[in-house]
Amino acid sequence: MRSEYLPRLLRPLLAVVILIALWQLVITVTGVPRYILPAPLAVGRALIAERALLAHHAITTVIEILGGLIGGVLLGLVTALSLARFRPLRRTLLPLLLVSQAIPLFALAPILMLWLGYGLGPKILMAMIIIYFPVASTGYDGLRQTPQGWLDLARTFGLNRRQVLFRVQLPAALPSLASGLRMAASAAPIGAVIGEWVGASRGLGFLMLNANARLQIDVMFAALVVLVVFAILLYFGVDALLRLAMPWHRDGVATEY
Amino acid sequence: MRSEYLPRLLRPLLAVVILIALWQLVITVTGVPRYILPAPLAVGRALIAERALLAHHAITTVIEILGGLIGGVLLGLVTALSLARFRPLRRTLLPLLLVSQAIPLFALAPILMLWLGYGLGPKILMAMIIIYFPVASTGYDGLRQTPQGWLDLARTFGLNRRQVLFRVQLPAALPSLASGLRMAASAAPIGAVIGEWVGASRGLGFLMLNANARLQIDVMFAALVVLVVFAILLYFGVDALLRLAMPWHRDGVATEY
Amino acid sequence: MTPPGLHVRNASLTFGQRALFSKLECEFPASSWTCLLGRSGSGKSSLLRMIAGLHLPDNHHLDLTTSDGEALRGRLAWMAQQDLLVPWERVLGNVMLGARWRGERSASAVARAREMLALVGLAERADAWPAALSGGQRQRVSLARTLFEDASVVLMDEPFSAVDAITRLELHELAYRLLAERTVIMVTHDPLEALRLAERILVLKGDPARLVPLAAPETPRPRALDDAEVQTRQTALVAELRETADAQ
Amino acid sequence: MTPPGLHVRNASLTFGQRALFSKLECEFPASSWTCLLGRSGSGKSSLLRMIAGLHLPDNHHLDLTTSDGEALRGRLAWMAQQDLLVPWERVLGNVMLGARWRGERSASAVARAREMLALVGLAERADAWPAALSGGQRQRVSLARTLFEDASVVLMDEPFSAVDAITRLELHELAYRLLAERTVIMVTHDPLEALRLAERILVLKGDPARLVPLAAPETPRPRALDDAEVQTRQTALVAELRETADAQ
Amino acid sequence: QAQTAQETSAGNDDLAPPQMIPLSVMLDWYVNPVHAPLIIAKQRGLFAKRGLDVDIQTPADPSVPPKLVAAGRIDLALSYQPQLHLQVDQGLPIVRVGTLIATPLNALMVRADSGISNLSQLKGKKVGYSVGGVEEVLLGAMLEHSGLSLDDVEMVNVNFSLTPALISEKVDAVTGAFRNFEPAQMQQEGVKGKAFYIEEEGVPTYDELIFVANRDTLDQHRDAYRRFMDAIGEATSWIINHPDDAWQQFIAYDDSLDTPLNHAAWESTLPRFALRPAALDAKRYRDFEAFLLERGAIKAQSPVSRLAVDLDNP
Ligand SMILES: Nc1ncnc2c1ncn2[C@@H]1O[C@H](COP(=O)(O)OP(=O)(O)OP(=O)(O)O)[C@@H](O)[C@H]1O
Ligand SMILES: Nc1ncnc2c1ncn2[C@@H]1O[C@H](COP(=O)(O)OP(=O)(O)OP(=O)(O)O)[C@@H](O)[C@H]1O
Ligand SMILES: [Mg+2]
Ligand SMILES: [Mg+2]
Repeated sequence: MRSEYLPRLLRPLLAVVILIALWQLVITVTGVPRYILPAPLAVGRALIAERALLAHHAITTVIEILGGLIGGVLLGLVTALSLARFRPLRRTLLPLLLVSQAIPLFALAPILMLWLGYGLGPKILMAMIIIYFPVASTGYDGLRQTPQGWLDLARTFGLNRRQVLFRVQLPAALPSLASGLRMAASAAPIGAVIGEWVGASRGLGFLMLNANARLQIDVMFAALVVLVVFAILLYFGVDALLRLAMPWHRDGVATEY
Repeated sequence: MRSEYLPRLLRPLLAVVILIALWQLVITVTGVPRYILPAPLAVGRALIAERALLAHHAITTVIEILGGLIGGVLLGLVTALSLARFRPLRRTLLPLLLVSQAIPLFALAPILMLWLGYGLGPKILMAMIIIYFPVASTGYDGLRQTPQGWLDLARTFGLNRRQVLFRVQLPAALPSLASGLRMAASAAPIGAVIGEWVGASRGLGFLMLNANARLQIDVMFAALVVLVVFAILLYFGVDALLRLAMPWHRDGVATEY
Repeated sequence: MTPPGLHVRNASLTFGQRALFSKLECEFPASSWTCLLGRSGSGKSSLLRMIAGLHLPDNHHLDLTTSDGEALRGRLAWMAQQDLLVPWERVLGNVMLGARWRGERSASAVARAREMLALVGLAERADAWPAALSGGQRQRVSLARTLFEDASVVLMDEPFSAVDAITRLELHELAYRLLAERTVIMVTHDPLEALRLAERILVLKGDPARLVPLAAPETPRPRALDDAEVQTRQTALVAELRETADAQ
Repeated sequence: MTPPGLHVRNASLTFGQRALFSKLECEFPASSWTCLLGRSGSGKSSLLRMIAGLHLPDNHHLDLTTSDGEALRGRLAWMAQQDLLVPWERVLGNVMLGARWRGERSASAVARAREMLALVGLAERADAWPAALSGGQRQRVSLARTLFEDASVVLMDEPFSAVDAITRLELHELAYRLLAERTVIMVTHDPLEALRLAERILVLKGDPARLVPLAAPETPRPRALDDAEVQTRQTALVAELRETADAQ
Repeated sequence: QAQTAQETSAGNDDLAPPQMIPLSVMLDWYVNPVHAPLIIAKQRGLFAKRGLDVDIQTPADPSVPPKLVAAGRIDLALSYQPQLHLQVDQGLPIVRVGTLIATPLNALMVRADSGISNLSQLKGKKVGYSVGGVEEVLLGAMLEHSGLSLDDVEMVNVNFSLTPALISEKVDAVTGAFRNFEPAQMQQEGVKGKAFYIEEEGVPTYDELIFVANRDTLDQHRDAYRRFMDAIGEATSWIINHPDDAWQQFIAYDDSLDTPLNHAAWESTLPRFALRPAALDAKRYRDFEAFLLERGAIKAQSPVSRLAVDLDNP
């Protein structure tokens, strides 16, 4: 905290600089041609030149990401809570969830598109499916590891199962759930983009496919940069929110050793 | 445990039955044409008729999955340990990791192919990239939440940072890491398949795309079924291994309430 | 709301091959204060958990009847051997945790929680996180939480083990005052503590263990430490405990 | 390996606005047994942590010199107020945790650990998981672990608080025997315990706190509970502690 | 195969085993009937006979093979003429060295029961396509030919699901359908389709499938490529002469090719193969380049010599 404030912001900047340097290095060393991996400068130019285009498509993608994130997190939470609440459900429902994860989206995509059309719906659904599992999985893992003492206490307090679930197990599962939420946040943009590949007329994923087909690789990478920035912002945004939601939670303690 | 043994195996079977019934129901109700979603029976027939073909391609995929799983888990662990060990690294490295997650693999595909060619390499790499993040992320989250008391104890025992990391923080992070490993296991098959989409001449992903391109949707779904079975087996296999690795860890406690 | 008496029958507990106790029977009269003593590991905490209706990992059985025939659930407060503070509530929230968790929201609850906190001497720490408390402070918050419940049957497992001698004496007075007329069962390791507070003393001893009743002083409670009767009985009690030790 | 004496200077601890103590100074002679008493929350555990060189979440400072000028690291054992058993090692593994974690693998270590476990009366539980122990048993494992370290400076934070009166007396003898000639600092809440074991008694009192030395009996240790000197000094010690209470 | 190897060595004077030249060729997409000449040439040992060791690879994304050629990773790739113009315009050092299919296969499909008999009826409709880079340009030209503009329709990327999207009526038309394949596919699903051939709707005609090679290393490989095209030519003739035998040899390459749909597509693909794969129709390239430039799809006009070469007339 204290006067570290500047370095805190500087480090991610440093990361960006390192990344760009690495990128340039790869190009210089391997001589990979620019239609496969454009130079950072070319991408920078495309970012500026095509900012209107990028913004136009980015708006769609942002809506899809946020929709998918909210939907996926809610659905994941509901699943985790149901699994924790209804024990007999577990062995039946869990394999079904795994199936939902193990099916490559591209196989589902045409089906979803045909049912839901080519609007925002299926893309949000795709993002949801991707986000859903880390949330459900870590949430469930967190919920079933509540220390027995608190459950005992809850019992003597006369709580019913529902109250135990929401007031005891859920807060106790927060640190574990947070892990899943952070992961979900960084996966959300990819979910939306995959949705767009399968059928869309707008969005960064669409733009990338299009630019790729037209060999405007600089534009494609510019879209990629925007996407990556979203993912990073989302990750740190969710991280910050989680810190707010868990003010008691000291972390990074281990590194104080 | 005890005499529940049978129901334990019956429940997942029930899940399969439910799944197939659901599948047939969807077809009957929505009348979705068979070139989009074939009937379970047709897929069953394809599974039997094409068993040699499926087995042929499945072997490749299994190798990719296992390679990706081992590589991804190792790399993820190394990342988590490095992040936990070298605090200043965190703000610099973490965004880089996120970048690795946020880049849609298809954008990287030509680059990888250019460097690694068409062999098993790039597919294993793809599976690794997919598996890597849940392991690194939950591992790191687990490592940085080691209860302070144990760290203090370790300090008075005269341990060095390395010993603390491996003997204290790592076992303490196991429950959290387990969460990530389970997730990684269920994602591994998808990783391999995505790798195969990037360019392959063997493997279930190749078979699926190929069958899809030829509208042999029943074969595609047969391959999908094989893939899903892998994912489920892998998940429960990893789960069983984790239980063995954490004999002290009572779980499902919450449900005893 | 007169507190019920409890009648425990057929209390049995087995871990693996080892029977800790079997077919214990005992009576806890309404509005009485019983102290339960015994060697470490003799099964005191387990017995308390069983009376509270809590789960144990292995074979256990207990028949409980209340003197008024009503169920115990909802009239019981249990203070565990560990403090069981939840890290996501501040100290005040932890004191009124029962009310919070049950979803009872009222200004009077907050006031009551503050009052309890003041009684255990932690009024100023109301807004601290539990992680910022010392061991004895945590135990006092846990005590405040148990008193806050205002239950008619109170089970306490070594409630004063982590506080200093003086605070302990003060808390004795406090507990006596607030729990007068309740049916109290308290596990303790300190014979003097038992002799200060108990109307009835039970010692869990033997293998498998039996409950041996011991005479408590008849003088009004809380008894002074230099109460003559306390002093004399102490020797008897220690002897009784020691005898267990030798038997084991 | 003669144990070093410790000299603490400029010990200061502040949490937020509140100075718990500042510029404390005190001496712990080589091979002496010092008991540290004080009200709950007065900072005993924190002072012990600081001497052990452990991190505290807020502003703190302490200058420590050893009588032999060598660093303390590697010659110190610390027993925390919580038992700090790790759930992934069985009881035996927890006793020899220091050796395990440092990677010292030897048959003699196992034998030693079993011996320590037997000394605290838990030989049969060697293969149990810590989760299957009672509170007092956990504390005894923690004590066994501390004794196993065989360190020349031993810091113990309420090491006997969770065990019954008889076991406590036995453990006093044990600790006295195994820690003879070591430099021991022990936090305790029990004035009698301090009077049984201490060569020097320090009371942490006041706000901000000072360390008040108190005369310990001169008789050989461990002193009997009915030792006349113990009895007389107890009154003085309790009075001293109580005085702090009123000041607070 | 052993026999052909013997033939080659017999033609050589010295007794050393023949120097086989390795050649890697990447298809545009998974193996299907349009690739018949390649497959048959391989099956019948026509490459080996000419001292070529051809390795056939398949990508999952048609935009990748030309890039790999440009990067020198593979020797030859199958691509499409319209894409070639864009790629050269973007500076990829690739050039057309042969033709596999010498007419457009691209068609705009509607359902026969949609009542659309004229492209002007597409006004306000949804048109599905699979991103390839030039769909908008081609569709724009076709629409303007019928008095509409791109703004009159809604274009939706349906990514390789052209037939399902059309059959299920999620879109009213699809462009980028292959006339030898999609109609058969629709037929198989019991839906009759109607195709509009794009060269009849205002788009200059072009070569659908072409072989591209790296321009910078062309001279080193010219001889091998020439032999390669020779083999393709021989295979094509043989296929046309013996369509049924050819089908048998084709499905023998990979069991999974033996499907009714492929068989139907096989029939309609036969007439489309270029009989003289190496021959270059320079006008097509000049005209299409001009067309793309006029429609703003490329930045500058490249001379035909940069786009395509006739291996036999350097
Ligand atoms: N992180 C923290 N932030 C603020 N105050 C703290 C923090 N940690 C400890 N304290 C306060 O510091 C004081 C000293 O704590 P410490 O644990 O040293 O007490 P103690 O003397 O060991 O008490 P006890 O006998 O109850 O164990 C307590 O009043 C406690 O509330
Ligand atoms: N899960 C378990 N498996 C096996 N044995 C157990 C388990 N839990 C507790 N025990 C044993 O049961 C006995 C009783 O435990 P309990 O906690 O009731 O003792 P206690 O009388 O409260 O002891 P203390 O005074 O030390 O708190 C102990 O010997 C303990 O080792
Ligand atoms: Mg107990
Ligand atoms: Mg303390």
